[in-house]
Order: sequence, then structure tokens, then C-alpha cells
Amino acid sequence: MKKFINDPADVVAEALAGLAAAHPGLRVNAGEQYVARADAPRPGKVALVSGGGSGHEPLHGGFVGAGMLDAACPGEVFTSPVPDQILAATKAVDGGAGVVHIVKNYTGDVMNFQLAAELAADEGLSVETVLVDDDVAVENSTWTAGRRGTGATLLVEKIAGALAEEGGKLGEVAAIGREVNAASGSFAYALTAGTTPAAGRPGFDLPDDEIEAGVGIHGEPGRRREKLRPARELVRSALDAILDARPLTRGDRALVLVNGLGGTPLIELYLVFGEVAAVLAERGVEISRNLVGNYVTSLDMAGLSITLTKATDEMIRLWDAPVNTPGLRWGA
Amino acid sequence: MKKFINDPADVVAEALAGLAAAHPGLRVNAGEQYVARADAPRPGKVALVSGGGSGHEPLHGGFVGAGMLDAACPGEVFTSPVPDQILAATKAVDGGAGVVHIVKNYTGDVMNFQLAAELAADEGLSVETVLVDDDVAVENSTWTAGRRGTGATLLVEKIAGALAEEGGKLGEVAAIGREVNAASGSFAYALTAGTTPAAGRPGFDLPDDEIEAGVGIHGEPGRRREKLRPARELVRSALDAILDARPLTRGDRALVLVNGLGGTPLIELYLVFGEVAAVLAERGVEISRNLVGNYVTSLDMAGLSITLTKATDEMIRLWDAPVNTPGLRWGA
Amino acid sequence: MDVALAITWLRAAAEAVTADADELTRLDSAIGDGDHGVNMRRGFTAVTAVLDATEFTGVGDVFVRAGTALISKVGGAAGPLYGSAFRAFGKTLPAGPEVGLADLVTALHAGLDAVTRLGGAAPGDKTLVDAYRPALTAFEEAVAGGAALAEAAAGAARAAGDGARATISMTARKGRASYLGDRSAGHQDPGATSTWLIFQALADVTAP
Amino acid sequence: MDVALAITWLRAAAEAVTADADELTRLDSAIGDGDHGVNMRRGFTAVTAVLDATEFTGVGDVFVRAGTALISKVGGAAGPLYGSAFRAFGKTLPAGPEVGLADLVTALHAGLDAVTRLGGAAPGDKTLVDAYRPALTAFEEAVAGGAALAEAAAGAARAAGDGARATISMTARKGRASYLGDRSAGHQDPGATSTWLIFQALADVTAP
Ligand SMILES: Nc1ncnc2c1ncn2[C@@H]1O[C@H](COP(=O)(O)OP(=O)(O)O)[C@@H](O)[C@H]1O
Ligand SMILES: Nc1ncnc2c1ncn2[C@@H]1O[C@H](COP(=O)(O)OP(=O)(O)O)[C@@H](O)[C@H]1O
Ligand SMILES: [Mg+2]
Ligand SMILES: [Mg+2]
Ligand SMILES: [Mg+2]
Ligand SMILES: [Mg+2]
Repeated sequence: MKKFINDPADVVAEALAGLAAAHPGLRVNAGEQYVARADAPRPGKVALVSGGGSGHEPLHGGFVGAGMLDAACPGEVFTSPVPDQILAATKAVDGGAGVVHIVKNYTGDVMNFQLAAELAADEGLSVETVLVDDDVAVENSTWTAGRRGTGATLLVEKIAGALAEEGGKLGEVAAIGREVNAASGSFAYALTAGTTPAAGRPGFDLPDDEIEAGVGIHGEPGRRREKLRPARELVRSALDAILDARPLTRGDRALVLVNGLGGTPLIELYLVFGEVAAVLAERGVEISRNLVGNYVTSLDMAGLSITLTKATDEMIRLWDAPVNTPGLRWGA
Repeated sequence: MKKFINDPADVVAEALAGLAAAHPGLRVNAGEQYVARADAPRPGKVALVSGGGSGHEPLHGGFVGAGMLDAACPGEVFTSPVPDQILAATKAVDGGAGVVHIVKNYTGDVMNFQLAAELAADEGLSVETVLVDDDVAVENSTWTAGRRGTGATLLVEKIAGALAEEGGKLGEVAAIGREVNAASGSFAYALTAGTTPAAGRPGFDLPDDEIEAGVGIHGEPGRRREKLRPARELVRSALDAILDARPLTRGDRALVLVNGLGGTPLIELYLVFGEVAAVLAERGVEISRNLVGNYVTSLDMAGLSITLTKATDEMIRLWDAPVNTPGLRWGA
Repeated sequence: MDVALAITWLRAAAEAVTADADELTRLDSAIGDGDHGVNMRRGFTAVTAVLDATEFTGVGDVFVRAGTALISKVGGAAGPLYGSAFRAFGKTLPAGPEVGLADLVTALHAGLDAVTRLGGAAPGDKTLVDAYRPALTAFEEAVAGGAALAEAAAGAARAAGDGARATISMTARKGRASYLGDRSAGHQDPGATSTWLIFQALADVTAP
Repeated sequence: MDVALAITWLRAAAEAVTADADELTRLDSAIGDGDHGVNMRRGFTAVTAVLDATEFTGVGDVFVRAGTALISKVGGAAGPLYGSAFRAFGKTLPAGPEVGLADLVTALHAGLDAVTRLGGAAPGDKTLVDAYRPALTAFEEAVAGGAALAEAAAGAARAAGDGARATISMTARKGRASYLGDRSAGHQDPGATSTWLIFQALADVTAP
């Protein structure tokens, strides 16, 4: 394993120290291990708290700031945060109008956030939870852990964050978050596995002509192993899978995220976005807004995910609202 | 080689198509192969044109927009653009106040931009050239190709771009660009080599416990091969090399860029920024502004560069000025 | 079981998950995200610290505090599951410095109920339940048959081991491994394996 | 040399750099950025297209147009250097459909001067100059000694090959390879190698 780190056990804490040094607009609580807006709590504003394992940067710490999250709780690498830190963050940013927890649908994340929400309720806080489960590669079923939360998390955080910033009420902010999630589908490919500092070697090995299709963001293998194909074909397969689960028809508008998983260069992401745009144009779907880059990553995994969200006027309006975070900034 | 591409020969053109589809604020001329602001030429404004091989994204195409470049000329991967496209871009964005070429110091880039500048002069345009050569890993000498242009290119483009946007004259814009370059030093490490689509395999092989120190951004090996060491030590060595060439003393202010080369996750870049901040704090150097992320990349190379620029009030003011490009945006 | 034995058991469990952390991580890399060993080691290191720093007067309290430490330090799926299991186990034990075999049976049921309530996994879903449940059954039957703690614990450890190995052929329906669909078959579940280690630790420290 | 031979030479050079493109890229990967083969192939493909599309009346014009195509299509260091060399070579030749051996010597000098003016490389800097210069010297001496074109070209090709191989031990002082410092020694320069291919192509098409 070759990484720019010191002791593997200190990676998360040291990266948080770097984040704090880089961004005066953030307040990093090293002891409780959370990242909050420096100006939190904001009285009367619904607060948004998210979190999850580290290794997905800029998610979530890089999305803390005006117009998006009030706090983020990074766990160890690929390990969901613990209830204590979620509770501490929730209390730190609660401005009296309630707190929305944005939780990616993984057993660990769900349970830890749930425990934290119960503890917060015990202390008299109002918490609403928005569960993100956009990954269409996983067959949904009440008898399994269900679909994973991946790229759509960014859209949920941005759009719900914008509504909270402009004064949305607790129920409204949670509702738009759920609406964005329900309107979103994602599909990802990996060319290589990432390496966690603790494990010290890639999560899986792939021959030089094979890829994993339907991967998540935790270095786990995907739904199936396939031969590498031209980007054009991979994009078509991914869009077929997404549109099967989340139909978009002629005249619909979409928010599109082409997201690198950490080890894929931007030139490839743009090439892929070009292919996505071509397919959606064929199908008569308009791309209202897009984002191309590394936003919801899986350490150094070479790979990418595509997320489509069926857009409403309100979503587009909130997408365009100012946001000022380390990882996403416009209008500010 | 595993990449999200179709035919290796089409990568640059297809990525440009994706860039065009993603950013309506850009005008991509596919035939002449350049990217320009959609609102160019802007009468009376000094225009900035840069370019270089592809594979360094978001540099340069991602830095076209208000407050930064007026046009960028992407060459083939790691191959400088040709005079024809530089000339076409120069003519397309000239608003009558002259054009500044920002050129990274590589033999190919220098010669192609020089030929283009001569052709532009023949057509009556005023062109000033700013050469960027910040990489302190290369010993400077008039008897060699001199130092490479790397991370400082972003700072030159941002700061000179801001001055041009607010009405700076041709000579002033070129002067501040040269001043930023002279005040900057960079040093880079690679953990792995990148793979160009055309070559199809990594530029070099490294054992699992060795790194290349003093690399550039074209996949070439560095000045020396070393054992991997903790990030803390690598940062100290890099800063020693930079500060030897570009001294910063107690009370000085610095702009700091911790730049990923494409395959290194953000969590490591932040960890490294934390180490840089610690060393500069020890030395009494204030970090006035910073940027942590993938900005001047080398395809999928796992590695990073550190750039320090000794800052003046004017540089900081221009750094803070609004910029609205795909790769860098604030205040807009 | 008295306070001292409870502590001895948890220390032995801590040693076991620490010694086998790499193996647990390797199992988790195959069908999960490669952190189970690190998670368990971090959690049981915290448990050990609590044991070092606390004077206990009741057996149940040992497990409640251990469970709280796991919840606070592990994260992931394992933290809440094991943490809640130990907390429920401890809370169900009668107050006082010593508990009997029947108390342990009841408490083991409470622990499993907590896991099921939180995680919703059924037997065969390829989770730690597939080691826990047979271990509990074996323990309960041994106690019903008049066995002493050492014998009951040895039977539980054997059953947990068999249960863990039986997960190899299962297709996961809960936890991260379920994302792999059919591809999860052929690999032993990491959580079932760590459950086995914990029951084995009890067998080891009670062995005559 | 007449127009037909000039065209035949350039087509043979195009074939040679295309056939050896992978090898040129491999050499450039070791001490540069791994694009020289691709660059030369792209450039000479453009040259071939120009040859296909154009009626030439003068020998010089063939090379001027080829050089222009190289400048427009290659990029990198090789584009301007080879492009300017071919343009200077062609411009120095006397107008008309046939040129003599002495004209070729003068034109080769002009080509080398263009390379030196643009790139500033001296012999020993580990660049294409280290193949071009000995080739020119050999050609000039052969012509002075009364040799015919075939013989002079064969000598030039041999000298270019020797020069290219001699770059192996050199430490680069120009171009990308100079960034490697001492580490550039031990590798053959890609540009010197492609220069050798071009001279070899002339030897091949003139061989009796
Ligand atoms: N719903 C569940 N019920 C019971 N056990 C579960 C459940 N989900 C996961 N597990 C157990 O947790 C183990 C994984 O733990 P760990 O790797 O620490 O957490 P994570 O999956 O969050 O990375 C699995 O091997 C499995 O035994
Ligand atoms: N200053 C120079 N003078 C002469 N030849 C040079 C000079 N710089 C580079 N070269 C030649 O160019 C070759 C590299 O060409 P190429 O790989 O196509 O361009 P780049 O170096 O821009 O990638 C080198 O092998 C060398 O022979
Ligand atoms: Mg985990
Ligand atoms: Mg090149
Ligand atoms: Mg795990
Ligand atoms: Mg090259």
C-alpha cells in the first residue's frame, strides 16, 4: 500500500486537522469528531446533519457550509460514525427548528443514526431522517438491506440544504430530501478496487480486461464482473439500468451527476458525460443541470457512477440557490 | 489499460464534446480544437489564452470563464497544442486590447506558442507571453530546458485573469503573471505512474515501497526514486526544496496549493495540507489562502504537488476576486 | 459467573478479536468493505480500557458498560449490533456479583432479541445471527441437560463455529454482503466469525 | 532528386515511423512522456494526406508542405522541430522539378540550422541533433568524395544510426529528458531514433 499518510490509525483525525486548517468557515471538533459550520447553530434554521464512513471525500465534510449541511460526522474509513458523535453534532447545530439527518442506506449507518436520533429525542430535539437509497444495481426488497445510498446523496444534501437555508420548515426540508431521493437512480462501474489504509491492500483484484459492474462506494465487489467495453456501451447499460428503475420519458428534465470514484481522471468523466448527454438527447430527456467531477468517492478506486434525478421546477430552483462549501460552491 | 474511453485516438475530441455539453458558458470549437468563453471576445479586455497537452484536467479548459482564461487550447494527451489552434484561439478571443499567452515551460509548449505568437503578430495582434517555470525539482540552468511549469500555472491564470477582468492593461496583466510565477515554487511526488490512452501502459513501474520524488505532470520519472516515507517526512523534504529555491521567512504570507495528480484521494490531500500548515506555522509563515484538490493533474497518477507562492496584498486581492469557471468558482 | 469471570471472558474475547483482526478484515474484504477486523479490535480495545478503569459490583454491569463502549467506538453495523447485544445481555442479568446458568440463558436470549430487533436478520441471512443462534441453542440445551458452565460454553463455541462455517454456502440477505447477490456465496461471514471468537473465548476461560 | 523521389522518400519515412511508433513511444516513456511514436505517426499520416492531395511541380515544395503539415499536426517538441527542419530544407532547395546533390547538402544544413535556432541543442545534448548532425556530415563527405545519392544516403543512415545509439550513454540537457538529470543516461533518445528512421528511409528508397 502506498499512501500519503502517517500511521493508518490516524488518517481520519489528521485529515480532519487538514480540513480545519484549510477552511476557516468550518469548525472541526476533533474530540467529538464532527465538522460544523462555524456560524452554527443558526437560530430558527432547520439544521442538516449527515455523515458516514470516511473515504468518500468531499462527501460529507466538504459539503458543510451555507446552503448545504450544517454538520457532518465522519466515521473511520468506510465505517459509519457512532451515535455519540452524531448526537454531539446534532446538538451542536440545532437552532431550535429541528434537525434533518441525511443517512445513506447501509445497515451500519442506519442503525447508528437511529440510535443517535433516539438519544436526541430523549433530550427533546426534533429529528427527521431522510434515507438515501438510489443505487439501482441492488435489487430492492424488504427482505434485504435494500438499495445503497450513493451519488444522489449530494443532490439530496444540496437541494434540502437550499430549502433549509431559505427558511423551510423541518417537515418540508425532509420532504424535499425524500422527493429528490425517490426521483434519483444511480449505477456505478469500477475498473480497480480502492485500498483502505487499515486493510493495506485492494478490496479485490481484477484482471486487466475486466471490470466490476454495479459497485457501491465501499470497495466491495459489484453485482457482476464483466469484460471492459467501450465507454459508449457501458454508459448505455448503466442508463438502461437506471431508467428501468426510475423512468424518464420524452420531455422530462433531469439533473445529471457523472461522479468519479477517486482514481478516474476528469478527462474520462467528461468523455462519459458526453455519452450520457448523447443518449438522453436521443430519448428526448433534457439535462437541466449537471455536475461532472469527484464528489462521492471511494478512496482511490478507478471508477465512476452516473446519477439521474427527474427534476421539478422547485428542485432546479433549489439547485441553483447559492452554496458555499469546500466541495461545492456557486452564487457565493 | 482500463479506461472509460472509446478509441484512444478520439479521447481528446470526445472529452471536449462532453465539456461542451456540460458547460453552456463555454464555446468549444471542435474543428480548431479550442475552448473559449461563450461571451468572447470582450471588447477592450485583455484576453488570456493558455493551453498544453491534455491529461491535466481541469487545467486548462476547466479554467476558462469570467475572471480567469478567455481560451484554452488542449493538445493531444501530454502533447502541446499546435500553432494553428493557438492562433485560432488567440484571434477568436482578442478584444483589441492584446492577448496574454500563459505557457508552461516545456520545449514543445514554448516552441508551439512561439510560432503561434509570431503568426499572430504577423496578423497585427499584440501578444505577451508569460512563461511558468515553478518546479524546483529541476535544477535551473540556461544550458537545459529549465524548470517545468506545474502547479503555479493555476495561480498565474487566476491572478492574471482577475486583473484582466477588472481592466488591467496588456503589460500589467503579463507583469502580474510573471510576478506570481517568480514568487512560486512547487515540488511533486508520485506513488504510481499514469497511463496515457495511446501508450496503454504506465509510464514507469514502481515497487510497492518506492516512490518517485521530483516528478512533473507528464508521467515521466522524477529526479530520484526513494523509499516511501510517512507523509510528515515527505512534506518536510518537499518544503525544504521549495523554500531553498523560493525563500519565505517569518512574517511572510503564502498562497498554498496542495494539488492531487489525479489518482490520490482527497482525504490524503487534506492530511498533507495539515502537515504543510504545521511546518509553515513552525516557520512563522502565514497561509493567506489555500486550495486543496485535483487541479493540475497527470491523468490517473497517484501523487501530489505542493506549491507555495509568496503573496502580496495585490495577489491576495486578485485571488479573492470572483471567478466563474468549471474548475474554480467563487464570488459568482 | 462472577464479576471476575465476566471480566476474564471479555478480556479473552478482546485478545481473540485482536489476534484475528486481519483474518476478520480479509473475510470482510471478500464480501463487504474490509473493516470488520479493525472495527472489532478498536471496539474491544475500548472495552478493555473500560474494564481497566472501572470497579464493578455486578456482573450485568460489566456487560452493559462493555456494550456501551462498543456502541461508542465501533460504528458500522457491528457496533450497534454487538453493543446492543451486550447491553441487553447485561441488563437482563439479575443484579449482584454472581449469576447462575439459567440467568445466562435468559440473558443470551435477550442479546439475540436485541440483534434481531435492530437488524431484522433471520437465520440463514448470512449474519452473526447464524453463529449466535446455534450457540445459544447449544448452551440452553446443555444447561437443560444439567451441564456445568464449562461444558455448556464448549458446546456453544462448537455450535458457533459450525454456524459460522455454515454461512459459507449462504447467500447474504442482510448487511453489505447482500449487495453482492449470489456472489456472496462461497465466503464465510465476518460477523458470524467474530461471534464464534467471542463464544470460543468463554469456552477457553472456563475450560477446566 | 526529383519530385517523385522526394515523395517516395517521405512515404517511406511515414511507413517507417508508423511501423516503429510503438518502439518510439516506448523509448519516450523511459525518459519522456511516452508520446513520440504517436506524435510522429499522426504527423506523417498528415504528410501522406498532403502528398496524396497535392500536385507538386518543385522538389522543395514537397518538403515545405510536408513541414507545414508536421507543424500543424504534431505538437510537442517534435512538431515544430521536424516541421521547421523540413520547411527550411525545402525552402533552401532551388526551384524546379529536380535538385542536385550539392543542393541537398546545403538544404540539410539549413534544416539543421532551423532545429538549432529553435531548440538550441548542441551535439551531446541527447536530442535528434545527435543523429541529424553526423548524418549530415557523412552525407556531405560522401558527396565531396564523389559518391552518388544512394551511397551518400546509405552513409548518412549508418551515421544517424550510430548517432542515435550513441545517445544511450548521454545525459540529456534539452527536452523533457533533461528533467531526469543523470537518470536519462542509459536510454536511447526517441527523437534521435526517429531521425535515424527518416535517413534510413532515404537510404532504402535510393538503394540500387
Ligand atoms: N442486519 C444485520 N443483522 C445481523 N448482523 C448483521 C446485519 N448486518 C450486518 N451484520 C453483521 O455485521 C457484519 C459486518 O460488520 P462490519 O464489517 O463491522 O460493519 P459494516 O458492514 O458496516 O462494515 C456482517 O458480517 C454481519 O455478520
Ligand atoms: N531543444 C531540442 N532540440 C532538439 N531536439 C529536441 C529538443 N527538445 C526535444 N527534442 C527532441 O524531441 C524528442 C521528443 O519529441 P516528442 O516526444 O514528440 O515531444 P515532447 O517532448 O514534447 O513530448 C526528443 O527525444 C528529442 O530528440
Ligand atoms: Mg464498514
Ligand atoms: Mg509530449
Ligand atoms: Mg465491514
Ligand atoms: Mg514526448
